[in-house]
Amino acid sequence: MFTESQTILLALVIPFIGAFGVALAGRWPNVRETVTLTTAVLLAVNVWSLLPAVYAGGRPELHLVEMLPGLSIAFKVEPLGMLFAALASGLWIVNSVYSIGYMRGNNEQNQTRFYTCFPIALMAAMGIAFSGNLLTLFIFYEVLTISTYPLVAHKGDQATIRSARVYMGILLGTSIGLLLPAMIWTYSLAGTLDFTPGGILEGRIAEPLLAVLLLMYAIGIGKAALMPIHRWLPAAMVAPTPVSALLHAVAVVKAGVFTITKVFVYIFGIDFLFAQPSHKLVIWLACFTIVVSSFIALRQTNLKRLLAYSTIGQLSYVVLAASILKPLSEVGASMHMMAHAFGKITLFFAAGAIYVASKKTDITEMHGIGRRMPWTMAAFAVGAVSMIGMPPTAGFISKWYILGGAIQDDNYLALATLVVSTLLNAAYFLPFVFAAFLYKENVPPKKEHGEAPWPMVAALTLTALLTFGFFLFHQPIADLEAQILLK
Amino acid sequence: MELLGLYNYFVFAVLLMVGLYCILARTNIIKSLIGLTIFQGAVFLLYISMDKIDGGTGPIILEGAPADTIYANPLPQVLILTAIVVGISTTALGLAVAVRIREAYGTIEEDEIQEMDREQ
Amino acid sequence: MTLHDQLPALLVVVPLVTAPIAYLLRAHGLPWAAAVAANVTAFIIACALAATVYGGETIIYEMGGWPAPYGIVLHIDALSALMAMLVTGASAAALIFGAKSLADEVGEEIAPSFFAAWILCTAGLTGMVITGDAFNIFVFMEISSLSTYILVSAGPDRRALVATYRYIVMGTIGATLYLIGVGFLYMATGSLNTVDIAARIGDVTEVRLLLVAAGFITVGLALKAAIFPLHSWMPNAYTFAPNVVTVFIAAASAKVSLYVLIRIDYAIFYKNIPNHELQLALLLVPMGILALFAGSMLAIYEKNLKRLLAYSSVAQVGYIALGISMASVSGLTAAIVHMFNHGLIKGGMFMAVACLALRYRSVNIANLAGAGRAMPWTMAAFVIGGLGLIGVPLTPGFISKWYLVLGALEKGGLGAVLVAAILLSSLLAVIYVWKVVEVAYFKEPRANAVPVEREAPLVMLIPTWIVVLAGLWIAIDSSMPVTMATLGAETLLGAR
Amino acid sequence: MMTIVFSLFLLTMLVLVAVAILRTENLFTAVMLSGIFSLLMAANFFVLDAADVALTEAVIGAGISTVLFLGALALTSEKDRSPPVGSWVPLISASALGAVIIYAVMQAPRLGDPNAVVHNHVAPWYLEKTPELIDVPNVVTAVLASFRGYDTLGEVFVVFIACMGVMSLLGRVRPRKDSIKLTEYEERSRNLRHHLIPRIVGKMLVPFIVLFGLYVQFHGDFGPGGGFQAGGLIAAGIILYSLLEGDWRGRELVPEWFTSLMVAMGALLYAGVGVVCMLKGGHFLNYSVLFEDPIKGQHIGILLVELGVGLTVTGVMITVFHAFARRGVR
Repeated sequence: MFTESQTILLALVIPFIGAFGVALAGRWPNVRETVTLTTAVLLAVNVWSLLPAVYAGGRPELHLVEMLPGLSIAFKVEPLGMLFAALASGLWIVNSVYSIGYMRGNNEQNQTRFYTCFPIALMAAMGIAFSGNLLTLFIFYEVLTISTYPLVAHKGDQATIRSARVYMGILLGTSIGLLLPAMIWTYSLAGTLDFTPGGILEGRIAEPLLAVLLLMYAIGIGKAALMPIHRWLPAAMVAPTPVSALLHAVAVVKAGVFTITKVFVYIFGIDFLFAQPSHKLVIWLACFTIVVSSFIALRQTNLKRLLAYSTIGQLSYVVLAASILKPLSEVGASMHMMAHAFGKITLFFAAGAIYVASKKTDITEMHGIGRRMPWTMAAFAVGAVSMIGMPPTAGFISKWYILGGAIQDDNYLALATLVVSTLLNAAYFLPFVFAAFLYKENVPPKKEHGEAPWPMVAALTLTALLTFGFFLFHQPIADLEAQILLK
Repeated sequence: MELLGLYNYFVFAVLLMVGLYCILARTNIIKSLIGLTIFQGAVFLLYISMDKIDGGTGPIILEGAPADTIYANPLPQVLILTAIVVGISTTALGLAVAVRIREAYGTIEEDEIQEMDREQ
Repeated sequence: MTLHDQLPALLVVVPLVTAPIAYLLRAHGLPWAAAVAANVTAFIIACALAATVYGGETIIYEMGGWPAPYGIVLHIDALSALMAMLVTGASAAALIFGAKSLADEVGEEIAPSFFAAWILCTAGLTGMVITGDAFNIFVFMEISSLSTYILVSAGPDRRALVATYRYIVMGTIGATLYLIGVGFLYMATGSLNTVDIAARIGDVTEVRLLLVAAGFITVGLALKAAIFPLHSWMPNAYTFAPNVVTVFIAAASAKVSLYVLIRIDYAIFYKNIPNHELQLALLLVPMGILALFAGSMLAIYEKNLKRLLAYSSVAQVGYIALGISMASVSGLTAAIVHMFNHGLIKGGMFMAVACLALRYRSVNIANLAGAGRAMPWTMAAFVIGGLGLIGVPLTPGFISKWYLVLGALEKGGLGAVLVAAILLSSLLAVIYVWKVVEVAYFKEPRANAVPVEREAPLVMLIPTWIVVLAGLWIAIDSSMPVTMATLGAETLLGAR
Repeated sequence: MMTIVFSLFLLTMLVLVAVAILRTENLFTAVMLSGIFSLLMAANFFVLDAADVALTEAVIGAGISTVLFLGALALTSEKDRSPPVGSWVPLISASALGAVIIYAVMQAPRLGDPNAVVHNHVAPWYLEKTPELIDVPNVVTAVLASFRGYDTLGEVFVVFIACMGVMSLLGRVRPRKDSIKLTEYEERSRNLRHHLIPRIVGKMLVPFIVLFGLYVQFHGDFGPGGGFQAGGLIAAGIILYSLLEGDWRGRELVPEWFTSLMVAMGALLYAGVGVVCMLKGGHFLNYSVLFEDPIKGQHIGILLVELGVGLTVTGVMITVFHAFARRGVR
């Protein structure tokens, strides 16, 4: 129906128009929600229509406008971005259904602002996924930060605003303070910022400056939540749960690790970077983050904060996988982006469902809740198993690839970290799941409740199924992602 | 004699210093404005000192004047004619503002005005 | 001569001739209409000139038909055309924007002189931009300064008078220092035409005269451009001037002094005083860095929205000063592009502030609670401007920051310090912009406050959004200002 | 030799007067001293062969400026209450300024050096070409009105703006609540009317001053003088009349609408001449195209623009004076 480049453009235009439509329809909630859902479906159909071409090895391009001499806003779809875009746009449909249940079930204020900012954030995610050069990626990266700020600050009370300030401050601060100069530095070295298979920096920069540049990227891409700049993610948990679920488990955080992977693969170049000793720095940082975040998660009692720290650790899996710089691990990185997305969105959906039904946020109060909400807690258990990395869930597959990469590299630190963190993940998820199903209710709810509204239950069931589905049908995705290693 | 030939410029420097000091150190607005006229007057002296030539006369070429008459340089004079007019314009505007300040605050001492603004 | 040949002169002559006519018009609204007509015409002329010099040509127009260096010539190249567009565009936009708000703030009796002064302010600024004569710059500087004093003094608060007085004193000192510098230059070279001075200055042996001339000119212009720590006159002048006047002077007037600074330092001194590059850097780098931090910190602690933006201008001028100090094509390009972009950004933001002030009758940040809901379009314009100050991509601030960092990176070790300073101060900008955003969007209005329900009128909103959209357009396709700025920078550095 | 001694004396006096201005606490004294300062400055300019500038400085610096200061003093206060010791900033800035200037001028050519660069580049061209191209004896007038006529146009607008500024600041007459009665108003604005001798002598002077002003205006091509000086002189005459007869009589003689018209028309006349030059196919302010004979064109052009200058300056000075004077009686 449309040419490929038109499809790329539509991936940006559809959510943009959707946002306008939502704003205009603000007075009639039913119309507004219809607009949201329609936009989500249209976007997903549009994005998925690119899949066959990319799978077949095509790389659709779109050159929009020359922003600075020699630097354009340009798009080029490659497997990594295709995966990210397909993932985010697909889950948006599920998430929209869930949101409707959540926002209405909770009687939230300012729903129109909420539903207006959401498509903008999705547009930014699409822009990041399809970007053809680092400049374009950076632009949409910042759009994503700014468009999610109103979502995080949604509640508007003092504590929320303070958290939102942390969120905004860290993300803008790292990106402008480190990522932007790193990018300009790269440009002044290479004269281009295009994502090129094999990288653009080979032979243009040497140690120790390379170490500086690498760290500027690793830390400057704050959305990847490497320690010590992870604090924005727990802070973002003040947002309504649909935001945490789609944005702070999928779109925003994945944008971060996606950017890191893109920079390693297409800016530095895997082979070039592997020859440099300083790439170990990122490995150490990622290992440190995985272990420390797991320990912090152990001590959390607020369910959403626990999930946030779990996310921090899981993101570092992706960074670790990407920075091992072996073919298997690069594929593993992209696989884990997807696997984690299915699992974590399920967990957040469940957390939100529990909140809407029982108004509980603290896991010490949730003993026995599995009896009241069997569907929800079953889905939660599936997500938790996937986080730990046990079969038959998605987490197992991706962890398998990452382990393979670590073995290829004889990287014992990475191996040890993976083993330790698996144990720790089990240590903070499993007791809670057991308590929810087996213990007696310790804190009676304020009023009797069963499951959350049906759209929410449907959504979380679907994502839990996807977590299984990925385990069974991951091969095509692995094939697709293997293409990123071709020069 | 060499230094005497630069006497004009030294006076220029001193007037400039007196003028600037008067502007910055005095809190009285009218006094500062007088300082401003001294400051500008000093610059007139700098320019006009440049136009003089030994044995010369004003740059008015009358018929029948001997061909070897030396005339002073007309350009600095033209510049300063305009600068004088700028000076009086600035002064007039400054004085008008001073009058309005007096009407609004009851004083033309800057420190007192500052005090009143802080209280507000 | 065809009309096209006369355009350079008409750029100044049209406003000059209109001003006395506007002064004589006593009917309601007519002086404003005359001002709009003159400024729009001037803007069209500026655009036509820009189109003519876009390829890198230079137009020389001999006033009175006398050739340089004996007569005064107008000298128009890409750089001056860009600045002329900024000045006339800002002026025309602010006037149209102010149709309603000015009638509100400026009394009927002083309207003729107010609008005549406004026209002459444009004429003075464009005159400074396009002239090729060092003394003529002084004359037009005085035209613009004196008329700005009138505009500022029309502010409704009595503190406007004190602000005007300080502005007069500092402005006159600045102009006089400039005049002394020109005097020394004349003493050393015997000429006033900038091109001629540049040609003759190489033979001058009295280095002290040149050095001090450069010093006086630079400091005098820095005073007029409000480069920290010579900015003391500026925050109050911006704060207490009528809101629409602030739009104009914040967007255009300090920029023109910076333009003259660039022009004279690079066209005349750069190649002809040994180590001038170093001297310029020694003066401007500390001033610029201090400006970045002092301006941002003062803005963070400021409670009055207009003064907050004024302090932010102090910081933003710091960026321009840093760009100028770099003495490289990318540094100068950054400085010039940022002059243009900052004009757009600040103009748009002060327009939004004027809209807020119209409805809220206050520019205290604390009183603006709930503005995000009551005036969504106005606040959206403000936020986009604020993002521009931070330098977020898709705003014009990003383009300038890009070139600034690029220029700094060429400087090696010192460059890293500059990059750090530039980016750190961008982050400070996040704080002061977000301070306003949080109050406007997330704070509930005080119980005893008069509720504001209405958006600003369309006559104000539309120009505001035209400026905002122009900024966004520049941010996405920056080729127009960047091409002209690069041309200008290359010409100044002698690379062309 | 005599001139050198005289000039050294004048310069030293200048410094002394400036220091005295700084030290005095009575503003009235300071203003009178600044009048003296301007007169000394004018004398200096005369010694330095700059008759035009000397005349201007005497009329505008010593005359009008002093009157304006006095007018402002009457409306504010006569005492400078600045604290005797301020911060160190002014002292340091002033000293630094002086030191830098002295550092620089050590390389300046000595006074009157015929080999100085300024005398050997552009200036000789003016002296040489003026008789040929413009043919007026006073080269200053030629440069002022033609070679650098664009600057002078700018100056006219500067005074025009000053006039508008003063009018917009002081022109709005807001009568107080306890509005004074007409008789009292006359009483207060009678000024020097009851001093018979100054009044008679002064009044006799007025026509001569105005006449001299007109002479300076139209004789500017031949001798020192021109629009600026003439404007200042004529205005001084009217101001003297107002001082003697009372401000309102002065305004009766030259009403406000008339001075406003003069101000605007003078500026318009100057710019208009330039526009006519453009319409006739020349550059802006190129008077040569006004007539077939370029020299005649230059003559007429200079005459007209000088007239414009004179009109504006006269109008401005009178308007500004009246604005201050009228503010007093409100």
